[in-house]
Amino acid sequence: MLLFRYRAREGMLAWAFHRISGVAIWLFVVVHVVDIYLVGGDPKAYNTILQVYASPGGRIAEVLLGAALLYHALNGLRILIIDLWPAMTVYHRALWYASWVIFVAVGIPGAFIILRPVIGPALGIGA
Amino acid sequence: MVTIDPRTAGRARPQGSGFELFVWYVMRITGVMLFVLALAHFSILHFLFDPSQESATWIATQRWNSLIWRVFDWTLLMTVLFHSFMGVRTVVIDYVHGERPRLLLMSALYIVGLVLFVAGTSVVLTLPDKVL
Amino acid sequence: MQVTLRIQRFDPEHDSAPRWQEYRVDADPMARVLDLLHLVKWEQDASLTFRRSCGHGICGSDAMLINGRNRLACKIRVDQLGRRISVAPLPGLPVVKDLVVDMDGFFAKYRSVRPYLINDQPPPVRERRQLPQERAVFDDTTKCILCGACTSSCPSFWARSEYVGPAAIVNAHRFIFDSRDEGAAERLAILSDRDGVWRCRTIFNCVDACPRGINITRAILEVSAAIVERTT
Amino acid sequence: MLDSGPVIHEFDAVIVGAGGAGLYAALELARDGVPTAVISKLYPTRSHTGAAQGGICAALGNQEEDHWEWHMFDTVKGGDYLVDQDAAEILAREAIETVIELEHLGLPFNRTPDGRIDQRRFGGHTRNFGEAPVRRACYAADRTGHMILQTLYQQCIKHGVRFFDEYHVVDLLVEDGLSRGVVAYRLADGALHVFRSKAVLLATGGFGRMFRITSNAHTLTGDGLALAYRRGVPLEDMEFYQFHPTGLAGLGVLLSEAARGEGGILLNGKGERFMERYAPTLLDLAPRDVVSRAIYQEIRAGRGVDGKDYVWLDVHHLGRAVIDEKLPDITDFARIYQGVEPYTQPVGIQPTAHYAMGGVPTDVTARVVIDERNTPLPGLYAAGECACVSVHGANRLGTNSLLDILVFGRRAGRDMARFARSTELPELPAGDPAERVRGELDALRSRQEGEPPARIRKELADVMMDDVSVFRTEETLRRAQGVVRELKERYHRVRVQDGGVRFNQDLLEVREVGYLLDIAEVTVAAALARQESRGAHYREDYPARDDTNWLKHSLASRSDGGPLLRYKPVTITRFTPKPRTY
Ligand SMILES: Cc1cc2nc3c(=O)[nH]c(=O)nc-3n(C[C@H](O)[C@H](O)[C@H](O)COP(=O)(O)OP(=O)(O)OC[C@H]3O[C@@H](n4cnc5c(N)ncnc54)[C@H](O)[C@@H]3O)c2cc1C
Ligand code: HEM
Ligand code: SF4
Ligand code: F3S
Ligand code: FES
Repeated sequence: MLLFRYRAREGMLAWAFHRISGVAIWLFVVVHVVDIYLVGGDPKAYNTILQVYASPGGRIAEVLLGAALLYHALNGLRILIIDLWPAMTVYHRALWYASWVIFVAVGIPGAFIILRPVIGPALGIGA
Repeated sequence: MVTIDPRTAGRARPQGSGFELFVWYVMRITGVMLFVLALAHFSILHFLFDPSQESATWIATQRWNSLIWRVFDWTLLMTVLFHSFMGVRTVVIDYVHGERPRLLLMSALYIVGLVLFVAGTSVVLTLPDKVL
Repeated sequence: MQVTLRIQRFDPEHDSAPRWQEYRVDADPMARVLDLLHLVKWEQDASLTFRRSCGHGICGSDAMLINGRNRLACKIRVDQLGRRISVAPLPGLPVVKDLVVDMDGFFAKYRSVRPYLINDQPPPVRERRQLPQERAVFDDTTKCILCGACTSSCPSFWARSEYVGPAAIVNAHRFIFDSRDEGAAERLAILSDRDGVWRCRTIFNCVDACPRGINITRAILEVSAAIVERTT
Repeated sequence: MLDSGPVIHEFDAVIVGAGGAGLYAALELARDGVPTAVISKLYPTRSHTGAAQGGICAALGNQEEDHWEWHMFDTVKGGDYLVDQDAAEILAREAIETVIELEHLGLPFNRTPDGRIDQRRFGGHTRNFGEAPVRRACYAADRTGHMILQTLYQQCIKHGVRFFDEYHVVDLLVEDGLSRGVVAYRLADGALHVFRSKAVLLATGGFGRMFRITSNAHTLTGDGLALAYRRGVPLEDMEFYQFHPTGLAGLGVLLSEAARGEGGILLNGKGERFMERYAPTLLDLAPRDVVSRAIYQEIRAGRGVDGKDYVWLDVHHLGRAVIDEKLPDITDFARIYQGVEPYTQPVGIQPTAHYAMGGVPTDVTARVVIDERNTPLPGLYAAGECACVSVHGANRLGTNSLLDILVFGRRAGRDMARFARSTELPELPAGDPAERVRGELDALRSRQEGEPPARIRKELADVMMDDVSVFRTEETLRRAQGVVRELKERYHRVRVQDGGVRFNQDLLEVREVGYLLDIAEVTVAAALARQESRGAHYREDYPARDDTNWLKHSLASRSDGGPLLRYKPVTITRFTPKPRTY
């Protein structure tokens, strides 16, 4: 497949991640609307699902979801900036790196908060 | 010798319906909205609260007891549905070739979108009364 | 220095699929890939087929996939690539033979955007006036040599070959923003169709590939903006 | 394979070559409603017209007073008075309307602050018959030729011209003194196509590939000249070939005159500013032929860089601002092709084979003429670098070639339209019109043993560069004559390695070597005969210009014993020959 034969640079990676994260979040949204529907239809089942969210595996999945959302949101913003202001095309790489800086700055603490119940005891911080 | 009308040399003029422009535009508007709504939603449910504290009752009594939050979540739902389904539509146009498979997939996509729209809306509208 | 050149070969009369062939050549580090191809063709294997003409980056004949990126063979040196160099035809276009691809579709898309001045007013006796700042608006897009490096590097184009592609949009831009031209509405209508500008996902492969240094994405976005402005 | 019969097309006009000359003619015909085909061995936008940077001259007077008479004078003097002055007058007069029309067609010229076409200075163009430099060159950044080529191609698309891209014309159909069409080989599938046509225009460009170091494209192999020559048309003034002083060492890629115009200087291997010795007043800005000769003398005296065959062009003292703004192409080329940084380092340069003043003889309506009395060959036209009108005489001025291809390309188109309306479609020669070329191509293809063509091509380029370039003597020319004859002999045993039919470039390249050999032979013969020095033709054994015996054009026709030389007078109307000093 051509996508793998071409040596990607920043712009292409940014797009590939954007697309992958977009589709991943979409899949989650589909599931999520269904589970919200259960709140009304079958609250018990819903509560069980919430258990899954709260489990260690669920928390890791949430971190991944959050990462996808955060990346997609930041890069989406980058695309919007470039769209609205075509002169910014010159700085598209810088903007991408900037979005990674924010991603790390926000994402690491965020992941920590979500994972605290899982990794907290191991680190001795408590849940 | 065929005479060629200079103005049509090359590709015939395609019929732009304006739909693509509409999608492009709304993708961007919903994108901005989602930047606020989706990130806020995620932060509230994961950073302010934690799934371990949440339950169906909690949602019905705490979160959706005020109109503001219902409006918020309903807006989020609409925005995300439009944005993500139109996003996936782009992906389908890109990778699914052939008229029939594409038509099938697109129809499925739109139907699922519609179902989710109805389901989601009904939950947001009716949920608190049901649970209480 | 010794260079290993891997070339994707395809002989339509004998091969059912492209195959890779390796050649060892003794090359000056300052030599260009085009020189290496000539070395192979003139000294080892005369059947190796590729297009080239000017030899210095102005005719657009020899765009190809070199070490995984689209470039002009006459504009990239051995010392920029290393001892192992792979050369393949432009991706996403039908291969005719070896490194030669079928460019007819590419040119048809170029023609589809009305790439010529449209102005039905009778011209004045002398030149039409155009201020330097009016000309500056489309200066960048007049540089295009129609090499195809951009369009064939674009993942949107690979995914959907109906996409009109960056090169055609660049050439539409060149006229849409020319103060002497009156065909902008017509071109914008063409470009706002499903396979027009909206297929661009701002991937920037085109900009990285363009041997003329054209800011293609910017041109595309300016065209999108013009469509938005006109319709809303 | 090649056995199926040829495909036959019928057009009122057929144009061979899609450079500036061919496209302007095609546009003129299409606007006139004449069914026209353009056949080109390259996609039109790949033509070498696109490589021209400097500009195109016309006495518009947008920047300062200027008159077409001044332009005409400069052209005549620049050509060392071998110019046909009736043609030069047309060139200088029609330059103005041609450039204005280009603007109307959409060409994005650089502009003056009030929006008119901007003009700048260029070597050899002067005010008031040689008084001082004048701003006459119209330009579009450093890509004037590119913009001309694009604009004309775009207009041809607009007007529905039929293009046959990647078709090599391999034969002209001339019978009983009448042009009847051409035979072309379609690269994609190896099929032969016969184009039956009332009028045929040759616009195939130059043949710099005859020399080792050249600014010309790999595909400039003199096809049009050789094909006409093989069909009995003489070639005019072939001894005049221009070498541009500043080609990138080893490659020949052109560095524009602007480098020296802005103050760049030439240095030899010892770091001496050698032009002080050759042209004490004009120094590095002396005319192209003078500077090229000076560089060659330094090299021959062992003062090239490291004793090699190149010298330095130094611009570093101009400062980054000037270099960036005024000389972008030079910095670009030097960085890419030599890995040199012109801000701080000198660039290696050597004279590079650049432009053919000679070619297929034509009259001022671009009709091909076949003898001293200018008898036309009905239906056959030539324009552009492959033609010789002659507006360049013994040496072309910068910017005059783009002008030539357009003015006479346009005239060709007009006269072809007139001719096409006045005549019937000619009969094709009886039998299979493609038979002759088919035989030649099949012979090449079927030969199992033989020498690879690359070697012959290389030896030809070497001998032409070493013995028939800037300096010539009886001795070097005789030597070259021997070598070319031997190469022609060997060419009969050359072998094509690629036996396929689809996109068989190998086959066509072998054919191109054959064209080069034919015209190299003519060049050498004409140079050997001309016992004087004039413009680009410099004979060390006859260093002076000799108007008494040699103020005449040479015409070389093909014969079994080699080229046969005849001469025709130069047309002189306004300016009588004077010594050429600057
Ligand atoms: C680097 C460079 C810079 C220059 N700068 C300037 C300048 O600043 N100003 C100026 O006035 N002049 C300049 N010149 C000279 C000028 O550009 C050329 O002389 C001129 O462009 C020639 O145009 P043409 O139309 O005759 O041929 P070309 O543009 O060379 O076109 C030849 C055409 O013939 C076709 N062809 C050839 N053989 C065949 C065949 N067998 N069958 C079918 N088709 C064939 C080719 O495909 C091509 O389309 C420059 C030249 C060079 C090399
Ligand atoms: C949070 C803020 C978000 C922003 C700012 C944003 C922005 C964008 C933008 C600008 C695009 C268009 C990209 C392009 O045209 O190249 C896009 C595409 C897309 N978005 Fe979002 N988005 C956000 C959230 C989401 C969410 C929550 C989802 C999923 C539920 C999503 C799914 C998609 C998909 C599937 C695409 C199509 C991807 C593609 O075409 O490559 N987005 N987004
Ligand atoms: S825009 Fe650049 S890459 Fe694309 S065809 Fe033109 S010159 Fe080539
Ligand atoms: S690579 Fe393709 S997606 Fe747009 S920015 Fe360039 S055209
Ligand atoms: S050969 Fe002309 S661009 Fe490379």
